[in-house]
Amino acid sequence: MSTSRVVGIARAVAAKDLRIEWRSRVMTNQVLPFAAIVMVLFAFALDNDGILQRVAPGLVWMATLFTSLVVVQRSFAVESADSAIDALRLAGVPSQGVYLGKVAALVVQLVVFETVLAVLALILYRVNVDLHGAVLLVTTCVLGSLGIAALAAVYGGLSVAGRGRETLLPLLLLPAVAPVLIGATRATESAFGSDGARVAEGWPWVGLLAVFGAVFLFGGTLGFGPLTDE
Amino acid sequence: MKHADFIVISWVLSFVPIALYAWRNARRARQLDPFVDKSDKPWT
Amino acid sequence: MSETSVVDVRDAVVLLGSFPALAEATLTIERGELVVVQGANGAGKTTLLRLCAGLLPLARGSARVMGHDVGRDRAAVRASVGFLGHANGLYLDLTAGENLSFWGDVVGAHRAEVESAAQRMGLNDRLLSTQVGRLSAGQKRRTALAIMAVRRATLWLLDEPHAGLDAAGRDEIDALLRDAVAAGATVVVASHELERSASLATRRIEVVGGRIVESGGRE
Amino acid sequence: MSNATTSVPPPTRTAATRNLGLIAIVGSIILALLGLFFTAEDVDQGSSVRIMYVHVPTAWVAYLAFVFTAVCSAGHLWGKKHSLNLDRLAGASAEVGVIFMGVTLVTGSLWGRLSWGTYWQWDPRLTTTAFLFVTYVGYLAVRGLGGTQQQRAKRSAIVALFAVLEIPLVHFSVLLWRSLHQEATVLRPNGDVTMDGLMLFSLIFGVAVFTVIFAWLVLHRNRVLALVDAVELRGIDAALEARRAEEVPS
Repeated sequence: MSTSRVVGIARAVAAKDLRIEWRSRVMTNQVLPFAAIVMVLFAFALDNDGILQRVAPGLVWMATLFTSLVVVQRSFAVESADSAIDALRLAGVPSQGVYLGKVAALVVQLVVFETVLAVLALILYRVNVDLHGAVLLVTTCVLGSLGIAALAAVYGGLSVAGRGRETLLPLLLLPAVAPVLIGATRATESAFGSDGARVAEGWPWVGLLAVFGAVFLFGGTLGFGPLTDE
Repeated sequence: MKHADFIVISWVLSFVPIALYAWRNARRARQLDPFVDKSDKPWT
Repeated sequence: MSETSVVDVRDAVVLLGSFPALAEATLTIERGELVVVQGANGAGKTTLLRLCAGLLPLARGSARVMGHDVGRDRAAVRASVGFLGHANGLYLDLTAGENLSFWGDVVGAHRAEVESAAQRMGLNDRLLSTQVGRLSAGQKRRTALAIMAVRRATLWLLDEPHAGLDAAGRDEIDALLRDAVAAGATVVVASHELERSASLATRRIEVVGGRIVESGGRE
Repeated sequence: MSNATTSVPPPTRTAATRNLGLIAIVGSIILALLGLFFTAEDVDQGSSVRIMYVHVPTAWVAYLAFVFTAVCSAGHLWGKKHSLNLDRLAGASAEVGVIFMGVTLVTGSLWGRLSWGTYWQWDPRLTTTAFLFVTYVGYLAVRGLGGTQQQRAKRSAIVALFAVLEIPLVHFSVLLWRSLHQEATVLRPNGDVTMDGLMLFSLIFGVAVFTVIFAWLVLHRNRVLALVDAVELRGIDAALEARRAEEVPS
């Protein structure tokens, strides 16, 4: 089972997921507007630039975490509607490829979501980010999304396999991604320079995100197959 | 509430759940017993 | 029992929990046969199909599909077998064409192969560009069969493929299965509709109490 | 039926569990005497340190329980037989672990109330404990999913291994996070207590007692889970037996 085949399958699965998502527009028509409204309402509620700048990173990542639940739920609902994921397994398609494809599609959607939210935060809360900060921000978004997606795809797959109720995903995922929430928020604070944090302070947290992402991408690639197999 | 109350409550709350769990487990065992025979109980 | 037999099952015992769904079943199927498996519900029809699809572990006996052991080289068996249960395994948000090209990418088939499979299964352009969610049961079933063709499955295992189809739909499916056999596939259909199987099958077998009984057709 | 459930000894009892049970009870009494009366009060926080003798042992044994669950899960996954008994042991250990973790959180916050003045503080150890509690409640929820016993076993084993993988990451990130907040915690009740010989002995003795209790509970629970699985299989047999009788044309 050559790696090029797994990569090919992953690309096909990711493209399929993104095409379905693009066609149904759930992200752009429902999720993003909701997040934008929340950002605006926060500005009304807190009504103090200093606090807003401090809160913005936490808000971006809390919104991302809850959005990841919606995105993962949809991503696997599409698979189980007509037992498509079983068809893939019954056809002997390597589960590593399916898993990596699902993760890739999730990462793309989460990064898009975070980018919009971060830009909104920059504008609404008048946060200014220099080039170094921007690089840190992008790296944090990608690695943070990778960590969330790697775990979410495993636990999302679980809710398809058993007669699992949808309530299982948040219960399993949210505690486990606490390190991402902590790491990504701290790194984003450095990028935003909120509360005098300097950009350089953000990089150790990015290291934590990288370790988290690597560990669960590796664990997920091994665990996804047996977890969703009969 | 005085210090002593906190301490007593801590100790009581440490052992009561264990006892409850053990009792509930034993009750479940007795309920299941009529439906199984010796072969299902390798430990006896 | 020549070496070219597509399915070679000998004294197979398959347990569902502790119930022997298959109790020493023996069966061989040669390339190009169209076998209809009959038997009451729960007699073991579906279990036999799932065994040949590499989905169930063998408690005893042996089972080889396309020369691969269903237990040890399960992945090889599944790659060469197309199993179609009650669900079609399609993405309802995508069009039939997109479902086909997705499977084409997954198995690494060229665009031309995907198009020829679609034609063979009678999927015209209008149908190919329709969202699967809006297709009829018969059209969905045909799309699922087209995917089997795209996957170049050599052994087609179909569990009650006619379920939920009207008379016209059933005839279409039968025609497609004969095409598939003509194109070199071997087809096994589990069906409990007696008159249906008479015209379709080159061979009919029956599963009774977990054992296989030949019941007519080419011996 | 009701009187049967009280007087008759449970079918899961054997000589081993009886002895373990006795040791656990005697040990607990001795621990109580030690912890509540014989050991001296702490120089700083006075008598509230007596909570330590239950809080620290239950925390320790809960961690032990989750590691044991992970070991059994790995044994089930990579063992040749994929033994269901290992799966049940993993489940029983996780159940007891969750109870001990709950107790740890309660006694931890009571102790915190006395020495910090608040029921909760984002102390790295307490935070990780709370995280573990929720994670393993999730694990027990996964054990409740449907499917055959083998499916349940494989699924739970993988989630258990993921949970164990999460512990160091969460603990490390919480430590990093709390280290940013250098507020000098005047008093750290969880173990940073200067202990004389008897106090240290009592603490270790406490860990031993709760470990015995853990073993005793898991033994009983594992056997009950075995009975549950056996009854389930018998149920399937009976139903299918009836089905088969009616199909085969007599």
